[in-house]
Amino acid sequence: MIVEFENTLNTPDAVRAFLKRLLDDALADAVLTAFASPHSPLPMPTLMIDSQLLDRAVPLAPAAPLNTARMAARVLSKDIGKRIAVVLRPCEIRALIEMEKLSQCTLDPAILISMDCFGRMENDRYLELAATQDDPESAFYATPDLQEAVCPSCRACLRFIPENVDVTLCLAGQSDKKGVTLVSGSLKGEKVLKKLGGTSTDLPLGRQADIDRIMARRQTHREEMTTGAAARMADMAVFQQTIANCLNCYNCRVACPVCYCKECVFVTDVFAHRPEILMGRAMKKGAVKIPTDTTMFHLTRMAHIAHACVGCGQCSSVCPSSIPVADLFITVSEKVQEHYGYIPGQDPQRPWPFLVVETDKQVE
Amino acid sequence: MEKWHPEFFDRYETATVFDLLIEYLKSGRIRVDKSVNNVRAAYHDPCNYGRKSQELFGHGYFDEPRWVMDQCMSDWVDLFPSRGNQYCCGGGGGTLLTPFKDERTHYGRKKIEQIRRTGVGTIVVPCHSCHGQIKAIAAAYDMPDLTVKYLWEVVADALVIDPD
Amino acid sequence: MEICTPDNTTSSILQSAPRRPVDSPTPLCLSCGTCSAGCPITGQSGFDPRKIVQMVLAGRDKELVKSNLPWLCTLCGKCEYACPMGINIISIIRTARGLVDRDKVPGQIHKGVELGLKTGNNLGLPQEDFTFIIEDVGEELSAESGFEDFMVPIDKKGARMLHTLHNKLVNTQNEDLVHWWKIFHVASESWTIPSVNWEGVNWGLFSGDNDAMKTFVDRIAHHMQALELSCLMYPE
Amino acid sequence: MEKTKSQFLVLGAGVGGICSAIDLAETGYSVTLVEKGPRTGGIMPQLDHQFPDDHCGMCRMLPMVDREPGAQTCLKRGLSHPNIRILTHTTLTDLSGNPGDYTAVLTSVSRGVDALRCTRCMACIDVCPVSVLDAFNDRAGDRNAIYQPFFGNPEALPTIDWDNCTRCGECAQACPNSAIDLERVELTESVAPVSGVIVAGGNPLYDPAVTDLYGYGVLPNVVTATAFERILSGSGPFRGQPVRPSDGHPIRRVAWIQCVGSRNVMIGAGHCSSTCCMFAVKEALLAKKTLGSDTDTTIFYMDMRTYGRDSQRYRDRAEEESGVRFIRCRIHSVDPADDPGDLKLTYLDDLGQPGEATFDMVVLSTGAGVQKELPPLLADKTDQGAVVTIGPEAGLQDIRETVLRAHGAVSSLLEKLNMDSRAKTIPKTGRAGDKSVNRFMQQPVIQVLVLDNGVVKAPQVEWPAIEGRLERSPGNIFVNRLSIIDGKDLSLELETVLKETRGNRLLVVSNHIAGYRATLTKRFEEAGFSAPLVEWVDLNRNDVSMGTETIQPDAAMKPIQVALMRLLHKRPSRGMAQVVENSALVIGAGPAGLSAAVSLAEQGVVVHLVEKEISIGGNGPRIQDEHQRRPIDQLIVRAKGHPNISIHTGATLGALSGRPGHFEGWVVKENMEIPLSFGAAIIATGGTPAITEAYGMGKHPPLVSHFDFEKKVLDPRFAEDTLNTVVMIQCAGSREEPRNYCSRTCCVKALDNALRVRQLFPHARIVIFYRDIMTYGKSEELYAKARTRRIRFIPFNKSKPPVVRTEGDTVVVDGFDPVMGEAVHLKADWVSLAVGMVPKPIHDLCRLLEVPVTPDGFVHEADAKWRPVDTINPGVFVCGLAKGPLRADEAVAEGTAAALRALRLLNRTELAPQRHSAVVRHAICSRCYLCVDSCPYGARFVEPVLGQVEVDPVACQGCGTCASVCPNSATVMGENEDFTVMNVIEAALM
Amino acid sequence: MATREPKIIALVCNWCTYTAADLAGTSRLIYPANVRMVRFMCTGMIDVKYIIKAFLEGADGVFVGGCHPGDCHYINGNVKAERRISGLQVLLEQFGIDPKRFTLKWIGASEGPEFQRNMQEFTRTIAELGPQIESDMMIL
Repeated sequence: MIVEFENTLNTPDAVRAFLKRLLDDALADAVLTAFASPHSPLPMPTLMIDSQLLDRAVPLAPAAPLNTARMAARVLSKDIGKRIAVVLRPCEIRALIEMEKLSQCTLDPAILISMDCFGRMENDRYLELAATQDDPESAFYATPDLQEAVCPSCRACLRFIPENVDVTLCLAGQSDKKGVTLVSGSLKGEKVLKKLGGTSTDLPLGRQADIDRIMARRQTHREEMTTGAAARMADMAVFQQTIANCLNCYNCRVACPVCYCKECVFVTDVFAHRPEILMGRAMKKGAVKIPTDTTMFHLTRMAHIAHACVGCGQCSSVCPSSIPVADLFITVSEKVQEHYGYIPGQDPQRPWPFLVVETDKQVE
Repeated sequence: MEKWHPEFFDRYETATVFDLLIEYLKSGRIRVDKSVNNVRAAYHDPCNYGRKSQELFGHGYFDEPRWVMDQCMSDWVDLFPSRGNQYCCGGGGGTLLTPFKDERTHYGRKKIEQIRRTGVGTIVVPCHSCHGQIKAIAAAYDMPDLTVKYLWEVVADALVIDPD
Repeated sequence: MEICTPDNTTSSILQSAPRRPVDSPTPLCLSCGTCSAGCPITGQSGFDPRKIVQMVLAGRDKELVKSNLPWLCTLCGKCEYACPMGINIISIIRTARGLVDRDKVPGQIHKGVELGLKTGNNLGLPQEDFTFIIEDVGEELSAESGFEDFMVPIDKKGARMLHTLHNKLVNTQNEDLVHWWKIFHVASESWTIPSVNWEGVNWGLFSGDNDAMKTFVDRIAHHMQALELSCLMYPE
Repeated sequence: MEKTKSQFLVLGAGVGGICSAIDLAETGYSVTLVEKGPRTGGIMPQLDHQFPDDHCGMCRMLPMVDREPGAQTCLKRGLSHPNIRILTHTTLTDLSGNPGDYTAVLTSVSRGVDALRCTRCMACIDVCPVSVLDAFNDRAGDRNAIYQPFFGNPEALPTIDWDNCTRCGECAQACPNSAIDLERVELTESVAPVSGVIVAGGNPLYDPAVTDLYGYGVLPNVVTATAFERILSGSGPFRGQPVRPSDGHPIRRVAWIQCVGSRNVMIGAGHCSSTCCMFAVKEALLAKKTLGSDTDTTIFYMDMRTYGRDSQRYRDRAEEESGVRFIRCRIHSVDPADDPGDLKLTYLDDLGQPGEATFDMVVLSTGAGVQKELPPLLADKTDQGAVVTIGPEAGLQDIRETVLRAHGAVSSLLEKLNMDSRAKTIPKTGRAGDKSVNRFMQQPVIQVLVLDNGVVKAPQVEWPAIEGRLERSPGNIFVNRLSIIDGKDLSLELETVLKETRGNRLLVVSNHIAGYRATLTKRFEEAGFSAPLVEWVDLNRNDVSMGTETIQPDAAMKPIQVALMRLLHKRPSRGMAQVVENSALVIGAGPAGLSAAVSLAEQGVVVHLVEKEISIGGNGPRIQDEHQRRPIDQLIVRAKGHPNISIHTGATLGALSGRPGHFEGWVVKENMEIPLSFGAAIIATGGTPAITEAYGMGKHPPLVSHFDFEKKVLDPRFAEDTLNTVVMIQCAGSREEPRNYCSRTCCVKALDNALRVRQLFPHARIVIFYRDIMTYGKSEELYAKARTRRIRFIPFNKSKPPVVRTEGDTVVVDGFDPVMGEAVHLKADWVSLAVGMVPKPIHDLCRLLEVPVTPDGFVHEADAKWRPVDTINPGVFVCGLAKGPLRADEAVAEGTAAALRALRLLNRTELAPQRHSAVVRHAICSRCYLCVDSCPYGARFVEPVLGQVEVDPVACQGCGTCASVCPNSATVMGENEDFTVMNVIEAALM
Repeated sequence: MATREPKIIALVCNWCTYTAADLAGTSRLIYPANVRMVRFMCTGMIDVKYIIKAFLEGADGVFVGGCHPGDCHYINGNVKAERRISGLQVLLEQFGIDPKRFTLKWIGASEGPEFQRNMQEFTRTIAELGPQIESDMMIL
């Protein structure tokens, strides 16, 4: 079902109106979306029940200091009988779907809402924007140049149209930047749209052309990125250089929405080497850098989740040493995902690829 | 004989061709020179002396003819299969006297195959039916050069005749 | 014990065919096919030992006796040799041959038997012709060096050994008569050939004619007695 | 008699012997396993592949818990169990005394090689001039008169074959350590008290050399089935590159001749050998796999006896998917073909037409040979109940049957001796004694024992260099060097070191340790170093020394470092021991269930016997043959009167929780819920006749199932009617999809029925249409009997079954008799259909018990061959029709077997967690449950309140799949924790 | 450094490949000495970390040997390992580690000669590829 909503308001307001209606009409018990607090313009994921507060929600703000999927997973870690509308970027939706496969959350109570995504800016860039613009959401949305200022992984993202969501907020192709076209992607979403009482319509006219245009640009960016990244890990020696400044802070893995471990193995006793082991290594090599296992960490993390990487780029954004972790990750995971024929977030029913055992190879 | 004249065996001695040949050879009543029979030959067990004798009388004449062969042939081989599982020449059981020539010839292919596999030019038999049948099938299967000899014939051929 | 057959009739062949001397139970054919697999003429003109056994077991004697099947067999016994159940296949076939009307016995077998019964040899060769042939071949042999004093001992009373002859040697393959004669001569054996009833082949065996077989055997016994011989050389 | 010292003698170390020895050992008794030959394993080490999964799997017979890597691995290499003493080259020469207290005299023949001096350099074998046909390869290869009888065991000793040894002395001369003694010595020892004896003598195979039909021994390309498997084997005479023995040509065409030495009254073998059909199918598939899928494989058979539950599908797959040819004709003899080495077979095809085919090799499916008589020594005592034989009366058995019989023999032996099942020594493999536990708990201090073995041909090592490096290694390491040769000079010094050491872990490093290991292990145990606290480095091992004479310190240090790393990380087992309830739940009170219940109850186990029906006995009371029914009637009486058995009829299992050793659940009976707790459960839910519509069953009154027909025949009124023709059709609705299995009982029932009809109606026409008559084993005699009683047997193929139609009121059966080559049309008074058996519906029950079900609805056992009554749930066992079709007497036997397996669990008072089982570290577990899904044993479950992953330490087999899917090592494997392994890898790459 | 002997580590399962190695040993089928064997209960327990670790510790080749599919002592640990390892192969290739350096083979307990063959072949392959770039500071 396709509904044109509040075509008199400008788009961000129309979206806010939509979210409000969800609460007001009791279509959802809560809304999880980006919210700019009075203390900072930087939006933070916020669970909202009071519809009035939604005025300060910035669901379309081109910023995401956190991958909201992880936060959403907390709210959705079990079904407590409340319907929660979560507004996420497509990459976050994908991550959330992967999370559900890992029993980290249940999507039964969730109404998944996502939008055609033009990317997010790095935090400092967004703060700059917010400092100069009253309505950074609308400004970003209306200014193609600003859309080029998003972070590298967003610029290289090819999956910016939502998949597996209940409601899509169509932003691409809306030339007048008024209102928002809502598209249901499930029965659940259709029910919501019906209750909103809108009339069924068509997709915005220029949408496909807009998507194609963005896609073409991003493909160029992506090629550049993967070529560059591949050169940075062409062999182990080069790779060592690439990650030479890594501090083993593990921020990348904390920021990663699919790195779901409660505690990373690299901070457990597995890598808390006893002095005799460290001494032994030092004896063997003549010297040993501490913290140890830096290469080990990056390779292992890739081995663990490359097949599930959604390409959100948070890992790069949080790296204090400016290592292009996401570039590397996106490049490697492209190959691994191709190998397994596995696309994260695409099919909620599909288990993690290495768990699949072909039945003909089992004992009868 | 056993059936109709059980007393016969008390009154008379009996001897098979093998018994006789072996008796003559072992006792020295005849002497043989095996170099006379200097072609490579094979020995064929007739059903009656071999398998069927084994079945009816508990003794098949397998070793006896082979002993005789050893005495008077310089080079001879066994067919395969041999002895108890030997193939019939195809002329036994009176079939030589029936009009079923085609069947008989067809039967004989097994014997021919056996002989061909050994590569011999002479086949030695101690049976008239086998002698006749093997000659017939040798002709039918394009082996005109195959010599068929009686066992006693090769003995007779190798006989050492004292000048006096 | 009455042997019943699967199709509710009894088989006289099965009842009269002698059992094999080996310890075989009542005809227990699993129709496994060993006999037929081993028989060189299986499939020729419908021949199939297993089928013959099964026909008899089914009491279908007449069908068997009427057919050519019993006469295609060489009675070689290879089938029995491997039969895991010890079926008396050869006896069954011979018995079936014996049930054929004598005038329907194919080929020369029965004629030979009749001639043999009448004339003492299966060729029906008169006695004069026989002695002529034998003596003639004997004379030829005496021309060879070492055999100068050779003579065929016909009806020699008191000799040690009776030597009967296969009719084909007398008939067409005279040259093969001499092998034994040579051996006897060199071995200085005392032997003889009867002038009558010299036939060495008992075709009664082939035709399934037990009465004829007995007559032939009787004649041998008679020779032994009449010629005061002490040793029978089994026909070749 | 002091029960804790009960020991048993097992004679014969083939599959049956090993299995019963392990059963006894795991039930807590000590066992002396006596084998006349040079090695254990019977025929199994010769075979690499078993139906139905085409793999060996013999190791699955080993206890699934308590394993030390290296201690127990491949049973082909030999058996090692702390409760089992193995004596090869040994025979029982006397047995005196009474049941429960025998004295046995054992006589062993020396091997001619000193175990301590021999360095396994095999120089002796190289120089031996004698060459004999190798029995291990079933004459398909040669070996010397001194040889290594064990398969791939680097520590196994060469042995002199006294029968073939010429005493030429070459070997003794070649031996650098004078380890060879050419005098054959017999040693006698007496063993007492022996509680009981199990005789597992095995079955000799028929020797085809006694017949000239197949040319065996003359034509080199004619081999036995065993030899053919050796030819295909990587450890066989061609080392996995099989070629035709006569000329080394590739093997492209292979034929199997079935029933060689079986089903042949002429050689006194009226029986069917039961195993050869499946063996041949398996070999044909193996040949395709090894030699190429286009290999021509043809099996010549009489009846393809695929009577096992999975056999028919296996055969069909072989035929339909792999293209194995099946020809129903017994082969007369093997002839050479025109090309040298080729072999020709003539046969009749399914239509009775003659055929001829040429092969590269002919394989003889040799069956059972003449069974050895039990020596009078033992035969005298079988009546006393304490000398039990493993089913020689049944003839040759496949693995599954042998294993079942072994379980059954042990069960009946224990039952007869009335052993109190809980008074025994619990096996203590790898389980730490008190002192060991303490040592485990301490910071690792490593005592290195360098055992410098002075024998020649052991690798020479520069010990001081190694010692120096060890001492410089980080960590607390102490090194002592002891010189050993012939075991001398070892005792005192070793004692001192072990007594005075500050070490709490031992590392043994030697240049030659084989032969000493057992003695040393015992000494270490006594000094408080249990097996897990000790690591061994034998520098004489091939993979270390690589055959070199001198080992450089660098090379030697690699394995030493690895062992050190492993020792540093040794940890005690974690988790609490769990109490085991000495009680069992038996579900189903048919023949199998009753048998299991009675057997358990007799051994002191409290049994809850739950039966859905209102009376017990299952199909038992419906068995018409009194002789077959009597044992089941007796079981009913015994079960009803047994103080240890409580019977719940009209009841089902309602719910279940808990784990092996302690389950809780309730039984639902007339809306009542009776709570129960028990240590193990046995599924014996049985089966029922199948319903089929095949041949128009149900449409015409004269068309009845053979069960109904049996009832009619036994009805006295039946004889009063007139009867002309009875037609029986076998495999109605079975042995084809969807019910593609043989029900095993129908052929015998048809034959019984036919013979009964024959008795009543001497002139009736009785015709049986069959696909394959499945009279395996001794029941073949029944078939033979029927064949002599004027019963006509007509074979048909699945694709061309007989047709049943009506002509007015009469039923007519049309078929084709390929033997006679003619069509048959039979007006039948009765048509009896062999409808087969199906299991009772068990899906719900199996879900409760966490046990998988086969597509046909049978319970899936843990391993079809090696663990036939176990399920993958270690607390649940299965027997009888629930698992697959079988006869009532077989069900009773399976019941006893299942009881024994349950007893192995119930016999323990508690279950200690295994050192190798997985442990979850809840604090860091993210609860993604990937481990739960990936556990092949269902040993993990989610605790419902907190959502924590719990491991059932009994069900867990220590495979580590869970640990490898866990990204953050929240689940860890006993000693194979990630840091251990990674440090070991690091050490290995030094 | 370039001419050093290749370092090869074989991670093998206790039940099949290790037994095959022993069989090769007792059959005196010599395989190259630079193979170091580490035994596991099952290939199913081989964690990706172990393989990464091996390469980082300077292994030039990593050989994983397990039971044939269907023959796993633990039902299907081997095929699960295969699935996991195949992905790792792709991953490591991105870092210049030739997939040929990292192989998984099924070697049954009775396949001593097969074990020897595999070891020889693998060693040859690794020798042809030359040493993997090694850094003393690899543990970085």
